[in-house]
Amino acid sequence: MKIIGLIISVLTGAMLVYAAADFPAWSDPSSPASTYLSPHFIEKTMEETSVPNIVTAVLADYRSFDTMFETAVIFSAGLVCFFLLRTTRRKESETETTHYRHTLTGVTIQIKEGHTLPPSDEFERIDSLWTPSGLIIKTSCRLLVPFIQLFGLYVIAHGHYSPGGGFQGGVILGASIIMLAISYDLRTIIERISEKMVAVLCAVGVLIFSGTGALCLLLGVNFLDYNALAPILLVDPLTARSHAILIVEIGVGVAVMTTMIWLYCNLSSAGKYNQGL
Amino acid sequence: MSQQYPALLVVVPLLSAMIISIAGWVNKRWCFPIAVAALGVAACSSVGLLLQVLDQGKVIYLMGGWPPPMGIAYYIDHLNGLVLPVVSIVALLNLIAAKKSIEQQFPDKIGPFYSLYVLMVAGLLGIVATGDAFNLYVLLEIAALTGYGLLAMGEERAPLATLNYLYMGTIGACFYLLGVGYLYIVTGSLNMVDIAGILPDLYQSKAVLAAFIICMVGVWLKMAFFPLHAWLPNAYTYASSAATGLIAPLVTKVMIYVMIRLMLTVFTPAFVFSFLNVSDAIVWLAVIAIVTGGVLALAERDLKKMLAYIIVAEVGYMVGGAWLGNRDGMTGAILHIVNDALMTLCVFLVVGNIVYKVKSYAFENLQGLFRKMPFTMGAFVIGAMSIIGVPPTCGFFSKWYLITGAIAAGHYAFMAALLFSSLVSVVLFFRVFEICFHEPFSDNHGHDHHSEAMDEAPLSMLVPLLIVAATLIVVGLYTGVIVNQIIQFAIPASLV
Amino acid sequence: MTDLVSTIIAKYNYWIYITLMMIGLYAMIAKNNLIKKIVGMSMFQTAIILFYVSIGVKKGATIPILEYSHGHGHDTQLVVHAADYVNPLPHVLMLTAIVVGVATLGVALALSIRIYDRYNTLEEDEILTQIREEK
Amino acid sequence: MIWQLDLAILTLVVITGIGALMVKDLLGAAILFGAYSFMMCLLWSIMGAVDVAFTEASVGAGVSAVFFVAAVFRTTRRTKD
Amino acid sequence: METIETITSIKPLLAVLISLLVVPILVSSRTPNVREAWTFVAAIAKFLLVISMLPVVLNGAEIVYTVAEVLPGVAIKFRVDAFGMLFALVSSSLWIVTTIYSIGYMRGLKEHSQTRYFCYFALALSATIGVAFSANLLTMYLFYEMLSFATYPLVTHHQDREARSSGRKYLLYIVGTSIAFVLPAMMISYSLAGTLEFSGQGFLAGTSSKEVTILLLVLFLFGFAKAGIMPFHSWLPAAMVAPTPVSALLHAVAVVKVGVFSIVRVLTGVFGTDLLLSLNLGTFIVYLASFTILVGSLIALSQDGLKRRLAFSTIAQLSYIVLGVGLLSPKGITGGVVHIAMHAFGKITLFMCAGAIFVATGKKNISEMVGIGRRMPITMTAFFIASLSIIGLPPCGGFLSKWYLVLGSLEAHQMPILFVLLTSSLLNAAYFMPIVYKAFFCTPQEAMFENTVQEAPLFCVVPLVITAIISIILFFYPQPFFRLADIMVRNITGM
Repeated sequence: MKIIGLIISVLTGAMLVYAAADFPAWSDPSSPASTYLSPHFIEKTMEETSVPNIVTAVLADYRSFDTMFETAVIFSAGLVCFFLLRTTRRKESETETTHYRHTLTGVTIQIKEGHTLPPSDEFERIDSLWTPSGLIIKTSCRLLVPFIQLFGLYVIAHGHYSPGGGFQGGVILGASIIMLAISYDLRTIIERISEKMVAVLCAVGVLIFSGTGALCLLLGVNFLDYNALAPILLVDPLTARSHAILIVEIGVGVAVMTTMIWLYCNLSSAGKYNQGL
Repeated sequence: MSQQYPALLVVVPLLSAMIISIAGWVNKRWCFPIAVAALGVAACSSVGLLLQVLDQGKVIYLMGGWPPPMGIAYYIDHLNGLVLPVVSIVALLNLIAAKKSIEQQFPDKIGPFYSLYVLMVAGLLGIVATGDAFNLYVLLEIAALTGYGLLAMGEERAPLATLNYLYMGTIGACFYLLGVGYLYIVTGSLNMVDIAGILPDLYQSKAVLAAFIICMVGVWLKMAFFPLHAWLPNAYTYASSAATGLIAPLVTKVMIYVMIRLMLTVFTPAFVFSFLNVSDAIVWLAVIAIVTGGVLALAERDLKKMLAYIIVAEVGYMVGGAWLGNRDGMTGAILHIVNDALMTLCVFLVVGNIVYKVKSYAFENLQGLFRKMPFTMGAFVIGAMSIIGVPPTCGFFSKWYLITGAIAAGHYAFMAALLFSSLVSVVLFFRVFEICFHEPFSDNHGHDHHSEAMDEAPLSMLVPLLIVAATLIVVGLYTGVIVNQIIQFAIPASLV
Repeated sequence: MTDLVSTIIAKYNYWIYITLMMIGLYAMIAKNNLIKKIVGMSMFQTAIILFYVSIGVKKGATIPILEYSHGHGHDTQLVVHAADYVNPLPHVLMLTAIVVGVATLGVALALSIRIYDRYNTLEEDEILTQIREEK
Repeated sequence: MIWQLDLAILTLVVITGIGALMVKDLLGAAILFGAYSFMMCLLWSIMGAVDVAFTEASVGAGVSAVFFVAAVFRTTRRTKD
Repeated sequence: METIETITSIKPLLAVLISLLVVPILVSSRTPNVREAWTFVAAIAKFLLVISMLPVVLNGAEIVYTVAEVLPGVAIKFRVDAFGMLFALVSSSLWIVTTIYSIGYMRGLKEHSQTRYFCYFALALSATIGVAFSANLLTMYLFYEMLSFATYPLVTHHQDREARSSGRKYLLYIVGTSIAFVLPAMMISYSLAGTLEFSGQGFLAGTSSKEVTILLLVLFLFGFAKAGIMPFHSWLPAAMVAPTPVSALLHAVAVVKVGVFSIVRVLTGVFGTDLLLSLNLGTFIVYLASFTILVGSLIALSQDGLKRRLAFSTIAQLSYIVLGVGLLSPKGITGGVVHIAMHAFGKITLFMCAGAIFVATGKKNISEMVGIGRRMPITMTAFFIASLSIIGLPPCGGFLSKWYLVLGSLEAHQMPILFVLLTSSLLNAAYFMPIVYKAFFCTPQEAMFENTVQEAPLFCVVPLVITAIISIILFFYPQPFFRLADIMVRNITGM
């Protein structure tokens, strides 16, 4: 297998090297890629969409159809992970053992299934494999998370003017929650954001995007032609484009954030949702 | 609304996939009706599109109102006008047929399953409809990802088989993406028609050649063309029957469509057949694919894997036909996309019914099925006849065009391979029929034979199956119409 | 000789991308461990992203954000020269490709967890031996 | 753009990439892969692709690495190659 | 050459479909009586439809109906001409007889799955009529294949190991040859001529080189393996595991005759007599057929199983037809074509006799049938008449066709053929007459049966009596068949 792999990759590489000889020189301003389509985008974006970040404009307007499916790809990844991993029923052989720690002494005890711990404030439930107890980590994460989330919101909202947008912002928001899940434990997160909410929000995010497009369609123009939204948003058509881009970016953000959480929950608990990383 | 068909085609399934996903958390009973409605709308709009294409030629739809090459446009011509209804109708029929087995197999994951299913159909329809090379990649990935999910939920070995498929599929898609990148670097455009307009000046460029080769290899990987077919049989065999019913008929066929689209529209026949001189080699590969597929199928002792290897052989038919470099061969390849999708659906629905009732598809468990499930087996016979290529089932007519193409191109090995494959199919299917018909043996000269009563699959599985079986014959009889009214216009006049 | 060197230097981004791609491809085919294969797959994808980003580079150009139109008054007199900004289109495409990459990664990892649950190993040869023994 | 820096990072990308594949511990591979992604992200930001770099920083170096670690945690660190 | 008047009518399609239409009724009917009544109705309706077209054809006109144009220049199309009419007449009339016989036989033996049996019987008849009325090679191929598959469940009716292996052999030969030989030959012809429509003078003339023509001829001759030309004959004895009515109709009439019918059609309609004459290919066909005739007859001599002996006799007799057409002389073609009818009536009688014996006594082998004439005099008398017809002795129909074959070989100046015909007639006599002799004239000690008359059920006996009588009648009134053959010969020779 190693030899076959070597041969195939060398062959591919050789062909690519051979073809690269015909490429325009690197960073050549007069290459076809830089002279054919991109000038239009660079020069007309402001006029046509009033969004200074060309990447955002192209992403969410000129090629918004791509981006819509990109969001759908992310959604389907979350859904596939859920579909593959999530187990609601346990195998017969497995009995669940829950672990508790006595907060004062640090003694850990196991409780077999069927038994219960007498109600007491002195015990906290912990994971069997991983017992995060670092006070420093917990506290600093707790302090950091609001700022990270604020930054994430900024990235989404400010995507028109600076690098970033729904996708990056969504990942940051998702990462903040994942960070919380790592520093505390998975249960804490699931108590705050239920699985159902994550799953529904994920679909809602994509729905916001495609729904915006479908709304244009209902208003009598082509799919995703944001101009038609002007009467609804109460602005002129050009600004409507800019606003609509914000709307879809929010949709992307919601979808991506929740998918990241969903993926993490499923992967780190192998679909059992009892204990995570 | 009629000018919005191209958008409805893709958007309605996409939106409903989300709604189904939400409905799955609220009330599972809503999922199936929404899915059927969504695919119904898609099927209606695809048929509407076909009628529009027949009426006015090409239909162009600008996504977001941006004119190409700035924005993404959907181009519907006779080629994808023909393939779209096939994809949507096959998906719809399988969805209806699969309802019971989905409920049987994934009782607590109905929502995600339908959602993935509909999303995958949206992806496949998008691949066929799009006129943008990069958009095709995105849709390819959406169809692939959802496909992995659907395929991996099956028997114990399904995840491993699917992971292998995932590796291969990712390499394939990445190769395609790389090829598009090569095209972009030399042309600066992503729109297929636009690229085709720029390319003729660049035929000498090594980058264009490399782009073509990389794209083709990528697409071949995804369609499981001969040396790259290893992932297919396992992935299809161990999956649930609801998933294979969708994926086996459509994915390879859609990839063949992509190949033909690249050959005809993007690179144009002038480049593919006249400038490059590789047709012969690829037809030979197709010959090997057909023969290997047949021989490997002979070695299998279970129905689903046997059919999976037949798909490998069928892919050889279509690739070979498309690469013969003449009109008849191309006609045969395009016609076979339609026919093969239908007949693969037919046989896989049969497998679905058998699995639903017998819980197995190994040969030794198929005994006495003719008595037990006469209608299912009747449809199986028709499907088998079509794969063998017996008139008036549709399989014969595409084979006819492929063979005429082979004769016209003087490629007698390809013709021999097609005939060989027909003969092998006879052996393959009659081996199954013998088991279903004769066994279990009784010594009393067959007099007290098969006392078991009839035990057919439920109506909701049977009716779609019978519709498909009837369609095989109807399509066969209307071959003349399909070829003269549609396929003839799908092939550029430059290809003689 | 100088010719060769200048060619190499002029396109070294391309050479690096090809190298990375070869490494990724080799890992996907030859590695035995499923997770290693997934790492290879991700490298393969990023290599292609590198290629695309390299297409977009333009000498003497800056990032594709029109800086002097900050705020909401779109000044109509504003003239933008295409040569001043790098090509934004590959960036857009690659945003999508990255997303696809992470989605594939998630699915692949989910599959490998399923496989580990079943066979208790991630080595392909060990899994295949187990399958053969079961038969 | 400083080409020396560019070259140095490109080399680092290759080194971390090979390292991620060579190391005999999957957790190490996951972390090295994160480093690889981060190098990639630097490279792209040098090339002016800020949005792509931003995304890669958050996805490749961030979330992907976490996913890898999560998966390794759920399976095993052991690897033969 | 005179132009042939054509009439468009849906009747040929109806004649084909009528038996398909009754299949759902057969499946859904619960009681055997209703089921058999419907089969009977279908058989008669089919026969009447065929008969209703007879006057038109006798007037020299043709009936044409196009179903669908499936390929450029090729349609699924029916055309009723004299030759097809002759064949349709024979097979549809014999279906009625066989239906009666089937009822008697199947009930007599209490066979299982009778509904399936009647359904596939009807399907097979559809296909046979379809072949008879097809206007082009594609349509013919369609129905030819349909017949192959429709008869498979009939051949393997018993569903035991023997049936399975015979069925395998049957399919291997029949479907294998048709896909491996006929299909490519058809494709090559199509790519050469651009059409597949049968025409009086053939459509290949002037389009192909000599080598290609020879190749095509060989492919077609061996491709239609149903005709049992050696070496592709051994499916026929194997298929004798089927219930006797199946053997009777399908292996003495429908299947094998479809094979020779197809060969004759292709020789006249695709190649055309002129092309074959100009390349002197007739001789090749004739010698091939002669070989099959002699070898088939010799093997028949050594068979003990009655049905197997009849099977080899069939193989030999079929080649008479091919031989007749291969002579390429008007008289020879007439003889060959009429032999389709004459042999059909004779052979079906023989098979039905074999079946009747099996139903009444359970005996299959000739060596066990000594003295059976005393027990089943009617059956054995019919057997005697039919064997006279096959041997070619007056006063039976077989004499006339053989006479024309002799005339034809004289006309074509093929003296060796005369010798072949003579020898084979002697061989025919040698393998039939001992049976009859042993049946009637044996010493009481030798007799294996008690000396009481005990015939098979009435349903079994009546049909074979009818066909035996028809064999005799055909000697005196052969006009319809000869007129049809004449029209056909006029068409193909242009005279």
